This record gives sequence, C-alpha cells and structure tokens, in this order.
Amino acid sequence: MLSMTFPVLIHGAMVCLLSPFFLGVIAKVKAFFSGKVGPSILQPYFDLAKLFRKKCVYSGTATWIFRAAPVVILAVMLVLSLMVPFGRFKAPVQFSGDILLAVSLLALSRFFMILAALDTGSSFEGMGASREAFFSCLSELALFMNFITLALLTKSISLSQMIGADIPMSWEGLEPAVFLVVASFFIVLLAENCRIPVDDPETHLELTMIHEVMILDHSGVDLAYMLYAAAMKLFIFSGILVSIIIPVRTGDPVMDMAIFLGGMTGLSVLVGIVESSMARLRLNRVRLLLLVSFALAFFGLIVTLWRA
Amino acid sequence: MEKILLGSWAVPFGEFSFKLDPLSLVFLIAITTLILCAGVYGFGYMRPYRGKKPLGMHAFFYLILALALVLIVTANNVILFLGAWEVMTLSTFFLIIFNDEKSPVRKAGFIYLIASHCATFFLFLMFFLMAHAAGSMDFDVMARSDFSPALAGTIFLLSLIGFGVKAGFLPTHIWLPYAHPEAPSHISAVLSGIVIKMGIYGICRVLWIMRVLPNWCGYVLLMIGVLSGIMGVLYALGQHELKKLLAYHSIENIGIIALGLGAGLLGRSHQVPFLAVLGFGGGLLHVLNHALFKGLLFLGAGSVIQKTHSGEMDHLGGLAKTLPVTSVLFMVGALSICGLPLFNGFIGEFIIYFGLFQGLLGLPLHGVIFCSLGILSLALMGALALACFSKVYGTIFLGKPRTGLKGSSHASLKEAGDLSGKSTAQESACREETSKWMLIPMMVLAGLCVWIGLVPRTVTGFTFFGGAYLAHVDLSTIPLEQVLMPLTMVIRMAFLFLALILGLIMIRRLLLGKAPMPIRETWSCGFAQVSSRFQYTSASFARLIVELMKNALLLRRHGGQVAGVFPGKTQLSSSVHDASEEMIFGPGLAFLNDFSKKLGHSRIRYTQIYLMYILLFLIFLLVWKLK
Amino acid sequence: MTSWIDVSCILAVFLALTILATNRIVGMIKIFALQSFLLSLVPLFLHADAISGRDILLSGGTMVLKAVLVPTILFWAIRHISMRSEIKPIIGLGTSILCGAALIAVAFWVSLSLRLPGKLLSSLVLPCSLATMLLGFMTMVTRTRAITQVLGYLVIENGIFLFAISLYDAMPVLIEMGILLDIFVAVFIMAIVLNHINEEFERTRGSASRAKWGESS
Amino acid sequence: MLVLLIVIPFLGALAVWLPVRVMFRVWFLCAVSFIHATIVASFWWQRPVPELQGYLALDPLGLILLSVISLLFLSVSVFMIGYFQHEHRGNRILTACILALLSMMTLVSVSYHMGLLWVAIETTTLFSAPLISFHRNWRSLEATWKYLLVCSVGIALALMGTFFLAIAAHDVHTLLLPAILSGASSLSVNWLKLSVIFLFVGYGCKMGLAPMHSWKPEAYGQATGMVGVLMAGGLTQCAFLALIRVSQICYKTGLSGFYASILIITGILSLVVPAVFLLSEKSIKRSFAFSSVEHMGLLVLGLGLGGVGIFGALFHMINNALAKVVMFLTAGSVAQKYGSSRAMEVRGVIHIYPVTGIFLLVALLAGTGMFPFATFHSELLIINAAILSKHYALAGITILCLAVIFIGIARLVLEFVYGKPTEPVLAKKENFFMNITIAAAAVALMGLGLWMPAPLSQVLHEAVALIGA
Repeated sequence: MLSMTFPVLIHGAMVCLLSPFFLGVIAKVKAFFSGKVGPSILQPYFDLAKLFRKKCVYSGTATWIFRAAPVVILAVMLVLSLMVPFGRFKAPVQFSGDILLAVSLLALSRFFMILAALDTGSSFEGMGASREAFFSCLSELALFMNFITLALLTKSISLSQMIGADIPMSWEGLEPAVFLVVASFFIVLLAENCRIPVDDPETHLELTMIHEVMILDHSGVDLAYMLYAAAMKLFIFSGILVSIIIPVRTGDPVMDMAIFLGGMTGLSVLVGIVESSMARLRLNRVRLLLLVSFALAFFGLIVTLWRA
Repeated sequence: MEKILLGSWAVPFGEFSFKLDPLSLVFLIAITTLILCAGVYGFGYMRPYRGKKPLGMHAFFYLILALALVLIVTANNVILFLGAWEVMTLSTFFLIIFNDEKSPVRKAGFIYLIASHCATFFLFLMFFLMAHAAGSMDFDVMARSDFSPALAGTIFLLSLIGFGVKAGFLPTHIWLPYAHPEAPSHISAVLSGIVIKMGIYGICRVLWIMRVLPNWCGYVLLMIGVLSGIMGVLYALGQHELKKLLAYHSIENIGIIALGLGAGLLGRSHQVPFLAVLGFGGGLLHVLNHALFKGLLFLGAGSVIQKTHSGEMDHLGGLAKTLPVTSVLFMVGALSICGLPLFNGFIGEFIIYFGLFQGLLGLPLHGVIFCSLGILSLALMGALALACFSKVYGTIFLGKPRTGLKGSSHASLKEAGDLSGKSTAQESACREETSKWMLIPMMVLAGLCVWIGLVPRTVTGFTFFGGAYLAHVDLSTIPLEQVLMPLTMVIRMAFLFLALILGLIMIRRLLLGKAPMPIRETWSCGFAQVSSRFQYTSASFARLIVELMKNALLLRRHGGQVAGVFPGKTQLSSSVHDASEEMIFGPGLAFLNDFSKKLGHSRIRYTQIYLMYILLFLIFLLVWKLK
Repeated sequence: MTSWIDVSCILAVFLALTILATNRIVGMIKIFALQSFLLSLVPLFLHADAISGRDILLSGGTMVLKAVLVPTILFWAIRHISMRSEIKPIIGLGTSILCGAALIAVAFWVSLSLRLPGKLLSSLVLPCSLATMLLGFMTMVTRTRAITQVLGYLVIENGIFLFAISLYDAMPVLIEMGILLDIFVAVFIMAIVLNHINEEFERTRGSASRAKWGESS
Repeated sequence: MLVLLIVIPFLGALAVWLPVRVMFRVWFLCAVSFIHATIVASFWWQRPVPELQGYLALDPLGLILLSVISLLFLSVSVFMIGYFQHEHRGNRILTACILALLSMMTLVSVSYHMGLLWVAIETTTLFSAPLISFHRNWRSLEATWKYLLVCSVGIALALMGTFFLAIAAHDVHTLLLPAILSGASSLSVNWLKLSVIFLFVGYGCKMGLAPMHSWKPEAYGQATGMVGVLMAGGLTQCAFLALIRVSQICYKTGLSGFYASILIITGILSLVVPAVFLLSEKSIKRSFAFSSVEHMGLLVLGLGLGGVGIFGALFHMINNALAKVVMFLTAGSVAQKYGSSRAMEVRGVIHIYPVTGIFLLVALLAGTGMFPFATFHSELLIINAAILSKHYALAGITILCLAVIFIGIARLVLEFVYGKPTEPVLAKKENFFMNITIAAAAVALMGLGLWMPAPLSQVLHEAVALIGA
C-alpha cells in the first residue's frame, strides 16, 4: 500500500491542480474566436477561490441530500482521478475491470446530482434532471460500446491497459476502428461534460440547459464543489481521450508528460473551437447526436470483429 | 459438502427425499432472511386490520408458504417438488387476496392463480419427460442419466415456459404487475424477493440436471434476460404507481439474473469454465442481492403507503421530512438496485459484467456478439434503472407534497401552494415515523445490503460454490483470484471513497464555520406564484425516455389539447401499456371466452340435438370401426 | 317359414320409415300399433310347424302390451293434453326420408360381414332390426314433441324386439330382458304422461312463461 | 351375503313409505346405509363367495366400486340429517328412491352376468329419475325428462349390444363373465366388435361421456347436491364398471387395440368439451357437472391407455367419488343457504359462512386435481401413462384441457367465495352434520394423496391384473 501512496499523491495532485486550467483554455479560445481578449486563463481558479470563501444559502424545501450531493460528487471525481492513466503513465490504481467501477462511480455522482436537483422542488431543476437522466442513458451506452471495442483491441479490461499501455500497437492494424472510437468518444465527452452542442455552460438562461440548471440552487462552498467536480470530470474524460489518441511512447517520462499535457491543451482548444463554431442543438437533435456517437462506436466494434 | 441427504419418506408413488446442495443453499439463505424480516414487518403492517380481518389465517398461510418454499429448494423428488410448488402457489394466492372486497385485488389473485396453474401443467409435462428418459423421479438419479439433444432442448424450452411464468420472464410476466401492487406490502416483498426466484431455482435445477444442453440454449436464455431486463425497466419508467413500478423492476432484475445464468450456460457449453462459474455465480449472487434490496424497497413502499394511503407517486412528495428514517433506508435500497458501488447490487452486476467481458475475450465470434449484447443491455438497464429510481425517490421523498391526501400527513393543496418551505402545522402535527416493528426489519435488510457491498467475500464464497456446482466443474481448478482480486480493489476504493467523503465534509465544516445557514425559498427564476403542482411529476420526468420508446411501450396520451385564445382548464395524462398483455394474452383469452359464449348460447335448446349427437357418434363408430 | 319372417322384417322397416315420414301424431300411433302387431306375430312364424304354448303367450303378451295398451295410453295422453296435432319437424320430411334411406343403407352395410350363428334364421333379421332401430332413433331426432319422441323410442324398442325374437331359442334369457325393457318403456310413458299433466298444471300457475314444455327447450 | 346386501336396502325402500316423520326417515336411511357400509367393510377382510350359481360375485373391481358406493350413500345420508333440519319438504320419494338406488348400485357392482348387469343399470335409471325432480318446478321436470330420454336411448343401445354379445358368445351359450372370459377364444370377433360399439355407446350415455354428455349439466344443475353426489360419484362409475367389464373381454379376445382407440377418442372429447363450455358457465352446479364429464373422460382415457393408466383410472374412481362428495355437497349447502347456485346471486360466501367458503375452495382444489389431494396423483398417473405409451400429443392436449378447465371452475368458485357478501336466505349458522360430512370426505381425499394404505394398493393391483393389461 505504501508503495502506492507516492504515485497516488502525484496523480491526484495533477488532476486537482490542472483541471481548472483547461476550462480557462477553452474560455480563452472562445474569447479569441469571438474577437475578445477574454478573461485570464486562470479565471476558473479565481472563481473557485471566491466561492470557497462564501457561505451557502439553502432552500427550505431541500433536505440533507441537497447538502450531501456536492460532497459525494467531488469525492467521486477524486477517486476517478486515481484510476485514469495519463498517456504512458499508468494509473496508480489499476486492476482488471476497473472501468466498471469507474463508470458506476460516475453513475453514482449522476444519481446524487439528479436527486439534489429534484430536492429543491423547482420545476426548472426537475427539467434539467430529467434531461440529464435521459442523455446519460444514451451516452453511457456509447461509452460501453467504446469500451467493448477497446477491450477487444487490447484483450484487457483495465483502463491502464486498454487506453494507456497497449493502445498504440492497435493503431497499426486497426486505424479505422480506433479512429471511430475516438470520434464517438469525443461526442460522449462533449455530452457528459455538458459542452456545446449538447449544453451551454456559459448562459444562465435556465430553460436551455442541463448541468447548469441542476446546480442552480447551490451556492457558496457547495457550488464550488460542484464546479470543481465538473472541471475534474472534463479533465478525466479528456485524459482518457488523449491517451487513446496519442500513439507515441518515448521512453523518457518528462517527454511523455509534456506530450500528454500538449495533447490535453490541444483537445481543450479543439473543444473551444467546436463551441465557438457551433450553436447548441435542439433537444431532440441532441438525442440524434448521441445516437450517432453510439453508431460510430458500434461501427468500430464491427470493424474490430471483422478484422479479428 | 457436495450434498447432504436430509432423509427420505415413503409415499404412494415412490419416495420423497430431501437434500441440501450448494444450489439449494444460496436460495435457502435468501428465503430465511427475507421471510423473517417480512414476517416481523407484517406484525406492524397488519396492526390496523386487527379485529377487522382474520389475521390468524393470514399468518397461517404465511407460515405454510415459508414451509413450502423450504421444501421446494430442498426437494430431491419430482412429486414432492411439484406438490410443494402447488402449495406455494396456493398459499401465495391466499396471501395476495387479503383485501378481497376490492375487485382489483380479486382480479390480481385470479390472474396469478391462473398463470401459475397453467405453468404448472407445463412443469408436469417437462418432469414426466425427464422421468421417462431417466427412469426415475429423483433429481440426483436424473442428473446421472444423459438425454438426447432434441429431448434436452425440448425440456429446456418447457422449463423456460413453466418456470418462466413464475419467474416473470417476458412475455409470460403479466400476472406480476397485477399481483405485486394488490398484495399487502410485506407479501409483495416476499413475492418479489423469493417466490419469483423459485422460478429461477427451477431453471437452475434443470440446468444442473441437464449436464449437456445444445449450444443455442445459452443464447436463448441470454436473449430472454436481455429482453426481460430492458423491457422491464422501460415499463417501470412508464408507471405512476409505486408498487407496480417496483414489480416491473423485479422483471428487470430477473432479466439480469437470467443474463448471468445465460452467460454461465454459454461458458458451460463452450467449455469456458471460468465464464461458466462467473456467470452462474454472478446470477446466484444477484438472486440473493435482489431478495435483499427488493424486499427492502417493497417494505419501504409499504410504510409510505400505510402513511399516505396512496401509492400514486404523482400525489406524493416531500416525504423525506415526514419519514426521515424510512427515506434513508429507501435510499439504500435504491442505490443497491441501481447497482451503484458501496452496495450489494454493484457486486453482483460487477461479477456478471466481468464474466461477460471474459466471454468477450474467450468465446467464438457469435459468442462475442451475444456477450457484447449482454454488456450493452446491462449498461442500458443500469442507466435506465438509475433514471427510474432517481424519479421514484425524487418524486416521493423530495420536493414538496403535490396534493393533500385523505388521512395523510400532508399539506393540503392550498398549504402546498404557499411558498414558505417551512412545513405546515398539519404536517408537523403528524410527523412521526412508522412503528419499530416495521423499521427494524428494514434496517436489517439495509444493513445486509451494505454489508455485502463492503465485505462481499462473505457471500461470494457460497455463490461461486453454487456456480461451480451448476457448471459441473471443480472450483479449485478455476482461477478465481482473477475476479476476487479486482473485487478487493473495488472494496479498497470504496473505503478510500468514504474517507474522501469524510474529508470533504470536514473541509466544508471548516469553510462554513458554525454560523447557521440562511433558509430561503427555492429560486424559481423570479416567478412568484409557484405552487407545488409546478414540480416535475414522475410522468414528466420520465417523458423523454418513454417517448423515445413509445412504440415499444404502447404509450397512450389522454387529453392535453389547448383550444381557443384563452384556453380553459385542460389536463394531460399518459399511460404505458404492456405489449404482451395487450397483444398476446388479452386477445387470446377474449377469443376463448367469446368462443365458449357462442357455443353456450347456441347450446342445444332441443333434446333432439342431444340425441342427434349420440346417433352420429354411433354411426361414426360403426363406419369407422367395422370397415 | 322364413319367408314370412323376411316379409315381416321388411314391413317393419317400411313402417318405421313411414312413421318417420308422417307428420300427424294420430297417424304415427296407428302405424306404430300396426308395426307392433306385425312383430308380435313373428314368434308364431318362427315355429310355424310346432307352435308351443310359450310362443302363443309371448306373441299374445306382446300384442296386448304393444299393439293395444301403449297406443291407448298415447291416445289418452293426446286427448288430455290439448296438443296441436300438427308437428313441425326440425328437419323437413323429405330430408328425413332421405336420411332414413341412408340409415337403412348403413344398417345393411354394417351387417354385411355378420352371419347369425346356430340354426340359421332369415339373414334379414339383423339388418332389418338395426334399420328399424336407427329409423326410430331418427324419428326421435327429427321430432320436437315429447310424445313423438316416445313414439320413436317405441320404434327402436320394436327393432330390438325383432332381434330378440330371432334369438329366441338361442338365448332364452334375452327375451325376459326384452320384456323388462317393455316394462321400462311402460313406466317411462306413464312418467311422461304424468309430467305432461304436471306441466299443464304448472303452466296454468304461470310459473313457466316459456315455450311449451313438450318442446322440451 | 351379497343377496342380503342387495335386499336390505330394497326392503328399506319399501319401509319408508310408512307415514312417519321426516327426520325419522333420514335417521332410518342413515341406519341402513351404515349397516350396508359395515357389511362392505367386512368384505375387505373376508371376500364373499359367489352366489346364485355365479350370477353374483365380488371381484376386486366390484369391491372398489362397492366400497365407493357405500361410502357415498353413508356420507349423503349423514348430510341429509343436516339438510332436512332446514328443508321443509316431504322426503318420502327421495329416501325411497335413494334406498332403492343403493340396492341397485350394489347389484351393479356384484353382478357377474352381462345381462344382469344391464338390468341393474336400467333399474338405476328408473330410480334416479325421480330424484332429479326433487324440487318440483318445471325446470327440474325438464331436466328429468332430458335425463330419462338420453339414458333410455342408451339403455336400448346397451341392450342391443348385450344381444350382440350373446350372439358372439353363442358357443359359450351364457353371459356369465367367467365363462365368456374362459371361452374367449371361441367368440366371433365381428359380432364382438359390433356389440362392443353398442355397449360402449349405451353405457357411455349413462356415464355421460362427451358426445353423450348433454344431459349432465341439465340434470346436475337441477338436482340437489346430495343427488348430484349419488349420480356423479355413483351412477356414472357404475356405468364405468360396465365399460371395464367390456374391456376385460376385449383384452382376452385381443380386441384391446380396437377398444382402446375408441376409449381414447372419447376420453379426449370428454376433456375438450367441458374445457370449452366451462369458460362461459355461470351456475356452479352446472360447472361441477362439466367437471364430472371431464373426470369421466380421464377415467376412460386411463382405461384406454392401459398399464399405469388403468391403475390411475381405478385409483381415480375412488378419488373422483370423494371429490364429488366435497363438490356437490358444498354446492348443495350453498344452494340451500342462498336459494341459488348462480354466480351473480351469490358472493363473498367466506365472509358469512367461513367454513362453507373454505369448503368451496377445497372443492375447487380437489375437483381440479391439486396437491395434496389424491386427484392430483391420479391425474398425474394418467398423464404419465400417456407419456409412457408415447402419446405425447395426447398428454399435451390433456394438460391444456385441464388447465383451461381449471380456469373455468376457478373463475366461478372464486366469484362465489370472495367479494362483497350477498345476503343469504338462511340463518347465518353453519350446520354441523353437513360440515362434518364434507370435512370427512376432504380429509380422506387429502389422506389418500399423502399416504396410500397397503390393502388398498393391493386391491388396486389385483384389479389391474384382473383387467389383464
């Protein structure tokens, strides 16, 4: 156990420290595209710091669940952060079947998110909760589809094996499959993190949104927890995606880390570009988008089976 | 302990013998636990009926049911099994129609009786075929003899029909959503927790007896699992009545179990022992888990209904304040049934997932396809179940009371209308929990759920043993550590998770300090006159998903049209209809009825016709026989 | 004297057919009486050479019982129950005659492969008695009135009697059984007559507002 | 001894014409049937010797039927004690006919001569007819009439069949059963076939097999429960004994296949017809009548299938009788309490008469062959016989029909038992004598389902051997 503590600390610390940064990057890119200077790249850090210093206001309707949700969600993200490999760097916690744990932890956080929203008894948050429940069904389906494909590619069911160590050699034989996986996973990433075109994190017009409307009633530290968790979630997803994409594995750890972080930044820029070049889709469109990502993953699976 | 012969007893037709083998053991654990808890709960639940109803008879049938259940899982003889089976069916029937003045209750009981009785006849056929082939009525003798593939397939299909009705496989599940809501809640708990599991037990027994089954059997079982699971949870999403929703969830969980067994069967018929053990073991573990958390949920539903005299979710709300303890316990049940970590549901599903992934890596192509199908449907079920239970919990326990209910502890409509989140006088007046008798069993069940979730090795031992027993392999030859190690890791992470939660709470305390939090009303985007009727109802919550599947669910919407410039009051209601009932059984029975009615009306009103029958029959015989 | 027996057999069938084809109760009863009379002579034909006392007793008894007593009872019954003499058969007369012909065919076809053992009587006995039975049966089927059904039953019974007679010395017991059947029939008829009256009684009480009980619906 | 057994009830029948009080007649009836029962019971230890130069003899088959009959009459007479405490109607004809019926049925079960058998069965018809019209309304008269008509036709056919049998056994020159069986080789097959057909149809009418069943719902629907018991449990099974006798002859002369095919066809018909009609039946007595048709079908089916099926059929004779006691007596007591046996007029019996309500449920279970009642076992045996003899389709159809029949009866009985209670016409008190009778029968049936006494199984096996399967 002791042998694990050091990598654990490093890994965790990286996620905790770096996750808001990429939100900043995205914001910057969007600002750039809309021809503004935009806030500093570290703005998310300042926001969090501000919120952490504030007190909370509660609705009289809310129960303990409303207070528990942020804690649970943040804890989930922290645990997840220890299970995700960064490029070549295996996750400190890895065992065969850890994807199952990862996915169900996400589900846990979602469950509390939804309940917290319903807890306030506001119809808007109910709306958001309903949409969250709906879209997550589809995205989870696509997610699992991808995992099946990856498992078949790499003959293992551990994140660190599937997307960390063994993925590169599968790039040789099966580019199409992996490419499809990447494409579908990118959509899942957008959906799960409530980015445009699925959801708009910027506006606060409740009616249009999923994630933001659900945390509408949270304030102060709770809100900070929520936002921080969201940032981490984004970091974790992009971490997974990046480590699938990046095929090169130089022996040198510093080099690899640099490559990884570069990839992360690139991905955030990409997300930023997508956000600033697209408008948010109508709800039933979102459904189609997610089904498309499922179809992509499915196609990937078929290709894999056919090649194998 | 391969098997313990518990002794035997001579009767007219051969001999009744009992035995306890790893398979029976798993079910026996479930039975004893839930029967005890539900029984104790029954004390509290039935108190209001004291003096009005023959409670003694109720208790009597409850005990008979317990006896029959134990007999079923320990029977080693066909006749004894069938006998105990009938006794179970009947005693359950009498327990269901406790409130027989209500006509829906009678209908439910009747449908249940019919369904199970017809199924039993299939069982007769199946067991006689078996006995005929094996030349004995004893299970262990049957298990030693071997069957021709065709016969084995036939027997397998018959068992799927005969036991499937009891287990609630699609499409033979129709009795289930009727019986569960109408029965008293502790009975529904037993029904859903154990009685339908007897169907699973029967199938397991058949699988065990049929050492060699054709390959397609595995696929069929798997597909049934997928079908029942997904449709079950979808129907559940469409329901507005709490216990009916839970009933459909039992169908879903039965689907998961069948999925596990199917995977195990695949492994067995393709000689992948690891998969076989994982599949069977996972299925059995889920049997146990489902008994625990579904029992817990039904008991919780019982307390809700006893308090509010209504299971209509769209009338409830905000009960977390009225029934704090119940709400927490119900939460535990919900988390477990959604298969979320820290709770037992997750362990079972984890093992099944793991097995399916093993199949993915170890089976031939079509095997791979079916396994990935299984994985996907499990994922879908998980997500839908989560949606469903967030809906249930959110509508019943959270938010504000939607309507004032007769005799309930709820704010009336008007009071619910006012915006002060503070509980109204009426509410605070009768804000007391349900009785100890009802709380303690639920606590026990919840405790077991958490216990299995955090210390799974205590039960996985039994279930894997049972799995190996079903797979006819020696457990020591299975690389079981490959799955137990990950389990331990999962548990470690769970504890880490708990630690983190504690830490975060600490930090929160630190940051917020001691000062009391200001309480305001919910921010409703500046809109003033918000009544609690504005809240999302269960129907509106599930709308998106249900409408995506509206063709499969036969979604019907009533009303909702707004006309004119100043539209008057209008109301919209939607209901989901069971395809197999609406399309298969309903019409079938209706046809039979009409047919017989027609005959009944055209029934020979003249004696002459009677005579003519006789004359014709006589001539027929003469011509036929005296060629 | 088998020729006489043949003749009487044929006549019996013919009369049965006519009963089937008649639609007036009175006529039916008369024809029936004729048929019974004919059959009651058969024992005499049977041992025309040496007529024993038993033969005379038998034929006499039959004659009294069937050709006289039963018709009288029936006439009496008709008179007491003001019953329309018109009968509406549920199958038209023409059709029923055709069916009757078919039945006769069946009877003969059945008895193709069957030869009476022992002292050979006429070979017509079996087919004719069968045919008479079936025709009587047909009468019961086609007629809607209780009384006519009784007539049909009596025809059946005649058929049986014909057969029993032919077995006369082969199996003495059977005759007694046949006579028992006669007694049974007598009681049967009494029952019907009584019930008829009873039914009239009930109907005047108005408890039976349904179709005539005679139409036994 | 046998003659005594037949004569005693007959004298009793004459005796009850004396002008005495109603209850006295009932007690007298009890006494007679008790004597009868004791004598029959003694036969289980000491078989009687043949009498009247072998016309009367008691073989295991007869013994089974005789004991069943004796039990039926005993239970009915005890039941009557209770029944006539509430009934205010003369019972002279009733008791007289019942006693006569008892003697005649005894004659059926002990007669060893085909002609005598026919005579006995004919007479039972005569004596049972007045019983049906116990309630003197025109419906019951109508029912009586239909019963008489069908059965008399049956009798005529059976007589014809007996004649043909006589011809077939021309060389044996007698109709004594042992003689026929021993001289089986000399029978002429064609005549035998003809006679078998006629006997089957004739006695089938009496037994109420499917195409000839139509009198049953009418008669049972109108008759009182007690009479229903005597007919459904006694008369029909007497006719079945006749069919068994025929099958004995058939087995000896190698016509078993010929006979079995007829039996099986009819058996299936008698399962299908009630299954179809029961679904829309509204009166409980009528539905029980249909179930009686079904049970007759099972008996015939078992006899036709042979082997273990015959064992099942013989065992089913006993179970069927007991089940019928429970069913019809309960129906009778309900009908007396509510003055109706139709579903729309009677509801929620169990709330007003708990015991009767439970009896109704027991009747349902016993009648449809549910564990632990012995009917369960005998039905299983018969289905098993079908499977053992490779008639898989047959087994399937049987099972299907049984399921549908269960639906039909359960629907009706449950409507009776549960629901909002309707007001009965009688005082809300159960009657001891009625209930004790029904309970005894139910317990006996359950006991047979759980444990079979050695002498019974021995006799059953002897009987099977006798049929010669």
